[in-house]
Amino acid sequence: MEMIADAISWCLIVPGCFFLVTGALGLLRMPDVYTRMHAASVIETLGATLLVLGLIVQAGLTLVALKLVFVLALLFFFGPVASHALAQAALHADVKPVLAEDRRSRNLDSGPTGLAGSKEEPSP
Amino acid sequence: MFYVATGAVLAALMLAVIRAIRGPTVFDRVLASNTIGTLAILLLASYGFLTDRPEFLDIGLTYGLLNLIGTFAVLKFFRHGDLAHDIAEDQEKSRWK
Amino acid sequence: MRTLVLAIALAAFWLALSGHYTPFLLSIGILCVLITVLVAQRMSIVDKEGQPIELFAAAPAYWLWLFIEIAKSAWSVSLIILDPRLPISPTFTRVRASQKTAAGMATYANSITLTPGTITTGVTGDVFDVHALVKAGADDLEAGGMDRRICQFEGTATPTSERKA
Amino acid sequence: MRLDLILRVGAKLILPFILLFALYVQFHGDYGPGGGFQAGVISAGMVILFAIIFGVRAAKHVAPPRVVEMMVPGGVLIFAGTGVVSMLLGYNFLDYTGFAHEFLHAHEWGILIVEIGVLVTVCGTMIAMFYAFVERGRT
Repeated sequence: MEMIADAISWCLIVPGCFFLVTGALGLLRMPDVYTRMHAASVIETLGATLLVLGLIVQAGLTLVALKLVFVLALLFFFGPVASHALAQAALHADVKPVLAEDRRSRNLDSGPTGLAGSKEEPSP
Repeated sequence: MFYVATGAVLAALMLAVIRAIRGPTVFDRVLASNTIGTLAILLLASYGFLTDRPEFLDIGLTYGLLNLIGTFAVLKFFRHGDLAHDIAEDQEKSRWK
Repeated sequence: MRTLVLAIALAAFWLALSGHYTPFLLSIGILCVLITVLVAQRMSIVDKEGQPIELFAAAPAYWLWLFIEIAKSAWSVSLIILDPRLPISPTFTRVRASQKTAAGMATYANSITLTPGTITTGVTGDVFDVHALVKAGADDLEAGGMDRRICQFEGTATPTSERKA
Repeated sequence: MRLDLILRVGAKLILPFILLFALYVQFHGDYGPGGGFQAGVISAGMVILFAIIFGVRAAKHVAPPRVVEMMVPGGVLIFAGTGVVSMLLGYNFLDYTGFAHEFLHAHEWGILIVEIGVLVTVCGTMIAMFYAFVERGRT
């Protein structure tokens, strides 16, 4: 029984570690802050999840496992909120993104608009 | 196995620290410090298992919460210049209500 | 009603954290839940957005789907990072969210951000500004598969154009 | 639409849980890491997060500066008052033995009250500092 749990943990933790290191490597390699955010989100989502799931398998059905679930929930609900705030602040501060294509002026007239949103020029 | 996890987290942590030191803009540094926070939670979790003291998870949760609040505070400071800035008031004045 | 749900959720949170079920700590727990609910009501954050109880039933299936999406896109982003040529083509785009509730829209925006390769950078009304690491990611979002999935999760299966801000 | 949607929904979801977590840390100091100081910092962090996202005006409505300023000496009073009460009961300052018949039980209660004093002071100080900091250079 313990061997099965160990095997499952290994299968979760090793890929988790792979994604952690890859994401951190991406943090170094990417050219600007927006693309780096994509690399960081690999760490925050898949890397962290796999690692924590592996630890949960090791913890078994205990309160420790529940606390690990809370850690995961914290990362999943508020990682994106923080990334969003960061991207917004960077755009606001006029940090120019490296872009291959800018489709922000894309026409969104797939239906009558109830809001001013699509009529505006793209935000800076 | 916990050694592997701890080692990988430490390696990732090191790379993130390099980004925090080099990061050309302040937002790169905030991003790096946010990532360091995430990795620190994972480090606390796996180190807690390594030493068989799961109370480390409480510290991890605390650290995660404070990391989140700190990130928001820093971002708001750099975006608006002061922390007292009232986003609600600002948006009522702006174009979309 | 929402207050009750919040109180139950908080009590469960306390029980899960505590791990020591002595009468003394349990009574303190009840007291703490009461304090927290009172403070939350004073902050007037107990409402449809803060406690989207309508979404709870559909959540597990949605999370499973989202996790598979995250795994797929994390894998492709990892491949890009490890590729020596670093084949990125960063793209800014805008997508329209057809969810009706604020909680549904926040779910959509956060799902976009959670999926590696795409980040919601701004919300204007019901239009999201999205930064994608590669053009293909932007194309996928514009196709609207995720939008439809979240509408289904939210219970508004037919995307409508009529919505309030 | 008031406020950024994502920040607003996220904050509404997490704020109650932060406060409950702070109280958990407060009352489980005997079993794990924790105690009055950490709990005070986390609960003050909750108010600060609220102020950052919903504006300082809203935060001052929830935690009025007058109350916050009363919390700082109030916590010290609880702390010192516990000590004085223990002296009045004929023991040393902050010697809790007099609070109940049983030694361990008395200490549990004594430490609990003192920790609440620490929580109130730390929380009040942090929020007061935050208010003072954000109002620097303003009228």
